[in-house]
Amino acid sequence: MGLESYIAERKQKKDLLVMAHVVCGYPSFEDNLQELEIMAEAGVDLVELQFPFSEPSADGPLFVRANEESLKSGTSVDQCFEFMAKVSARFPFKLLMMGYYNTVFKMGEARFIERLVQAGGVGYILPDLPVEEAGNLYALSEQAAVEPIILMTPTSSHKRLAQLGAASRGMVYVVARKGVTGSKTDMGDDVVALIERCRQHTDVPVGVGFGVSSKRDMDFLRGHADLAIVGTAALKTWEQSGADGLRTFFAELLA
Amino acid sequence: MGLESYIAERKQKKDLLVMAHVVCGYPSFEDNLQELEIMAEAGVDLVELQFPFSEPSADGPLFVRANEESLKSGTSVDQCFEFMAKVSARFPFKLLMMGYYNTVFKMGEARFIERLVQAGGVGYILPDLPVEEAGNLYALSEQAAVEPIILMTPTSSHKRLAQLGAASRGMVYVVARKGVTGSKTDMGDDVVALIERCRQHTDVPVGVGFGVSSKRDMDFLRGHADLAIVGTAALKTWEQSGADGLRTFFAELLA
Amino acid sequence: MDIFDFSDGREGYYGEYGGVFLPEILHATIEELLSCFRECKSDPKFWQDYVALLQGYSGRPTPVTYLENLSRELGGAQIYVKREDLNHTGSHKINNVMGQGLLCQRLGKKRVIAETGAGQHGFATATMAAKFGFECKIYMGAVDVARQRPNVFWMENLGAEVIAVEDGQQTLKDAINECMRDWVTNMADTHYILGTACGPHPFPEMVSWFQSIIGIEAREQIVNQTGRLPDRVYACVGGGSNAMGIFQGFFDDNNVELIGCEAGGHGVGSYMHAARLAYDDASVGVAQGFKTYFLQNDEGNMNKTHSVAAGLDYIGINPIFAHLWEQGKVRFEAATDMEVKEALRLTMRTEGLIPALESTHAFVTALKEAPSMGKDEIILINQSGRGDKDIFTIADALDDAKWKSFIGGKADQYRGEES
Amino acid sequence: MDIFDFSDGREGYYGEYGGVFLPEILHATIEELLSCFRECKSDPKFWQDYVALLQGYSGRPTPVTYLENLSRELGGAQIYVKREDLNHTGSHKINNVMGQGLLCQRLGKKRVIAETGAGQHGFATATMAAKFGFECKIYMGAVDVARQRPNVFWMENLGAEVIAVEDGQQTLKDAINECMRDWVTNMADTHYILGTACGPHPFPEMVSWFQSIIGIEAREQIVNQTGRLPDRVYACVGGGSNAMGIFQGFFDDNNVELIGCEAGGHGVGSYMHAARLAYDDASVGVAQGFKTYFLQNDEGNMNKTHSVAAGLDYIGINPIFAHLWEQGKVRFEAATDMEVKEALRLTMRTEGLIPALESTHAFVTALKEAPSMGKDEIILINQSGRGDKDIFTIADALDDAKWKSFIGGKADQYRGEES
Ligand SMILES: Cc1ncc(COP(=O)(O)O)c(C=O)c1O
Ligand SMILES: Cc1ncc(COP(=O)(O)O)c(C=O)c1O
Repeated sequence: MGLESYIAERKQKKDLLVMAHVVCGYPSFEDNLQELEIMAEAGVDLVELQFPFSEPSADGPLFVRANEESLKSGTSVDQCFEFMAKVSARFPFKLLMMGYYNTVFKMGEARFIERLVQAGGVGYILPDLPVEEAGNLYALSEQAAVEPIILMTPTSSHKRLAQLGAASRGMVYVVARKGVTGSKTDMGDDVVALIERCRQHTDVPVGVGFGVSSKRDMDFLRGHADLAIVGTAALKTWEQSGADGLRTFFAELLA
Repeated sequence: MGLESYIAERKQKKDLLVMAHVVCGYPSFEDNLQELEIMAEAGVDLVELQFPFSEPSADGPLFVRANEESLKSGTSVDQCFEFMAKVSARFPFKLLMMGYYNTVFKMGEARFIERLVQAGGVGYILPDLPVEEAGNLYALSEQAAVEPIILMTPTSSHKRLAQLGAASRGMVYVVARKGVTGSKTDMGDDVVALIERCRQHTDVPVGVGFGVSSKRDMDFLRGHADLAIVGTAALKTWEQSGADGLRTFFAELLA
Repeated sequence: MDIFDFSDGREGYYGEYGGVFLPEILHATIEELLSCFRECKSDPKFWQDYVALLQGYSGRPTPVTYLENLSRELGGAQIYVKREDLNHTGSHKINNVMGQGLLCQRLGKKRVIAETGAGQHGFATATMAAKFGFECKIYMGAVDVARQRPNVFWMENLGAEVIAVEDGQQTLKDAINECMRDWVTNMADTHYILGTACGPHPFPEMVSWFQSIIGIEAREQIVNQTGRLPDRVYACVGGGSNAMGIFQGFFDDNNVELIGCEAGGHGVGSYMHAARLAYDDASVGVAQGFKTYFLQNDEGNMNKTHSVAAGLDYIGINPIFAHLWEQGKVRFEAATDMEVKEALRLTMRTEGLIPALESTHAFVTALKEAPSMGKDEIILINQSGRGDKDIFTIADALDDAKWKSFIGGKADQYRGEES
Repeated sequence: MDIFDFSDGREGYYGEYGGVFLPEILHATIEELLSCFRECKSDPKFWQDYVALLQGYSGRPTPVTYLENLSRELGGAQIYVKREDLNHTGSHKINNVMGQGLLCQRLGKKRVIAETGAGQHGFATATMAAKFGFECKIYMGAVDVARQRPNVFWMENLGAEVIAVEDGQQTLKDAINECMRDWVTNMADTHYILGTACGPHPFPEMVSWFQSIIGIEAREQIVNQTGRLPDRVYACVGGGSNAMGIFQGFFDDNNVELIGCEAGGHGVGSYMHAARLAYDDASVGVAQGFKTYFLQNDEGNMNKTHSVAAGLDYIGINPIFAHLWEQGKVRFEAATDMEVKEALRLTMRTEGLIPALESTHAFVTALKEAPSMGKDEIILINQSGRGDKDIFTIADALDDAKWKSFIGGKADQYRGEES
């Protein structure tokens, strides 16, 4: 089942899905498994598995450190795919690969798609790969029925949104504000207007991310977005208060 | 009695006179007195009393330090003149003021000559006052019957020696070698030739200085020069071996 | 040859290198920058203003100096040096920075950010910001902050805020990442003054354009002084801006050989260097906004690099050079730290010049090749900067005992003041 | 006005100041120097060679920069700066040194000696010696060696021997004495490269002549840029060489006021300064080979002087200025250490310029006077050097905590290496 229909199916049961995020190998793959367990229990719908990269220039401080630490402890791309395979076999939610384009480029785009499919991933998010550069990869993806998740942003012009919308498949990722991951976003009229603007240019489901961290944000997004994307807030919770904390965090978020 | 006739008179008894040197107030005026006592005993004929100056640029390291220390301990021009008066009253040798022109300039040339005469000095050596700049001072000196001691050097041309010779009175000071006071001079044919060259341009007695430090130097100069001028060697001896050393030094020198 | 004519190829691409690989959020900013840059580039008045600014403020044109002594001692080619070290702030970096300052004014932005490695680009940017009245933040790897403190001191005193970047290797590439993070947040009022001919399009083209003033001057000067073109032109290559600057003067002269000199660090096989093309350790990748040869592992994560010269210690080569190298238009060589120390010593004593450690890499290669060239052949070296800024590094490198005891004394004095 | 026309007066005298007061042994050397200098001065080819050398090696002409921001902020006169800081080695000192290098070649001498205070003159001399292939010894007061270590480091690395002079106040004047002592010994093969327009004739004239290139350029530049002559020209005055250099461009322009800026140190009445003419503490004397105003006591011994700028910390004023001041042709003002720190901070932040502490004295006075002048009036400041060399002094003066902890860390590193 493709991503779009998966989302449609899940949305029949609840009005706002949740996509969560894990940096592979940080603090360790065992920790990752625990986190994912909690997410699954809480009913998370989608998870991005971030493949660590040495130059995570679109990430905020917490993820930067997570990327760095993970690489330092020896995390390899092989391990990430293995982990993805294991996770997709074990949990109900769907998986996206998240990372930087160099990881894909170095292994070769065709091989990447092949391995992604083998590991059970349904798509990928590559924040530093603009649509102009993605022609070949998108073509390969289409053949393999995995989805490239396109990002739409507050600075995108109508013209640009049209272009992005035309290429979008599976879902789009609406970046709620300028900046990198990790700081709080003031959810307000701006965000609603942005989502509306994006919807004018695409028919696929809309996820909203960057700074989503509380039940309040969820309530705010409900009715506007199809998915809420939760990244840093979960990792921060895990670091500060471990498994129990994370359990509470998702329980409250999804309450 | 003027300097020239004094030298002539002394030369009747010995063929090479000795001029010694003391830096006023270094190490102290008491030490100076002791040194002079020893010089007098040994039969020194002339003494330069150096008035300390803050910029003794024609002096070597030992005298530089002596100038500096003397000033540091508060030596004033008044004290130097007082000391000169006391010394000239007490000892048989004649006295020359030695120093830098600024000392003279600041008190006024006329006043300087007046005070020099009052203190019993018979002349002065101002190494940084060239003859071109000395017209007025020389005129005043002539009126007061004190002698400006002119320096002749190995680098002086014939023309220059003629000019210096024409201005010379009392005695000339032949600088045996290039450099500042304080290092050894190789007494040899060069020095003899220099003295000869100088004598062609003046009739006044010839003293030879810069590096004269031993009986050997004295023996070498005998027959060529009228005076041997001993500076640094004596001060060095005083510093290293005190009164006894100095007594031996002069005894050997004048033996 | 116009490498910046993209009408046949893809905009911003040099062969298969270059491009724009940035977060979508910067798309509009880059478009705005590109169109403003296109406007400037096609406006002769802009270039005139730019040249006038550099003449009045930075002392351009910088001269070409004949190294009579070294030429004689080596007994081969006649050696000439383009003196970018005489620029205000001490290197060629000021050219690019002043140009981008003018452009930033046109963009109507009031704040600038910049990464810096050796600190020269940060120093130049802080200076430009003071002159133009921009707010200024400089990102610098913590390791570089430590080894280039004098430049940090001046940046701060010029009114810039200097941020020591503690991520990654804490050097230039990490400072660039940090700049990107600032930029994706503040692009509305902020222009990113990239310091070298790297990064996403249009930076390689734009920085090269501003730096082309070096080559325009140098070609005319060397022809005036010697009556002919040089046989070889040498420049050090960090990101490649000073080299692009001087090489552009000679791209259409087929008999002029162009040699880029990279940081050989501890040498071939040491993996402690920053030689992307001269050695065999780099491969093509995409990072920091563009595609080129990077020193990276098989999975695309960047390797640790090293050079005695902080300004050459960069993981990627500029995309234009990646292309020109493959085309055989530019030769690449590397100079090791050891060779750099020797050449610096020689140049100081023989000619009274103190090239920056970066620039000394070009001297190494030139001095190595000069002896086997003919006496009627001509070499031109780009002295991209002066070595004053490197006093701590050079004193360390030359193991200067008096310097060390001076520093010890100073430290004691400061500690005394505290207590 | 030709102040160097001695046909009416005495050779080497400016009013009652100047002359030659040296040991007889140097008479021939000075004669030889004088006649060689007269030859050079009357040989148009010599001047051409000199200018060409400075253009090729030192980047002359240096520009005149308009300080738009400061002019606007102060709201008075329009402020322009002559940029001697852009010279090779970072100050105007290189002009004189290169000229004397050419002259030394003509004299056929193979060894040079020089005194230095701030170290700029020593740095320039060591550089020139490297370029000309002369043996080189630099005398520097021990106190100055301590406070200007970076310059000492470069001098040594350029191949010069640096002697720390431990006599007297261990500053500039003592270094001059020590040079004299060397010179009276080694004059046969040695030329003394005096660093400023002081000392015995022909040094004041000779150094002024070489430095006149500043004023020749500046006059033409300011007229080109503004269409008229400046109303006031400011220069700092240590020995007076940079000031003589720029002022000579305007001696014949009666409406241009010339202002010499001395080191006010701790201020009037502090006796911790080096203001010979601006304050009332100096009197006429004869020392260091010439007659002028010195800071001395009643008996003619020199007083202790002080300035935050080592290069201004000199006991005597050049004899030409002593005369021109009495004639009312040059006005003298002093800037205190405190004022210098403030003006430096302001100039860095507002214009991106880092004047040497010496040069900043001229900025102080100019910035003080500019606000009360008309917007249509023009000020020209001579920026004699750049402040890079002063990093230790400036960091101390500004009490920079990060700098101090950096130095502490460096010291620990060095101590660690030893053990
Ligand atoms: C003096 C100098 N030269 C060269 C470089 C290297 O940069 P690029 O290759 O862009 O000229 C730097 C970088 O900081 C530098 O400071
Ligand atoms: C930068 C600078 N300016 C000025 C001076 C003062 O010298 P002068 O008065 O001869 O120009 C010095 C002396 O070292 C200096 O280094």
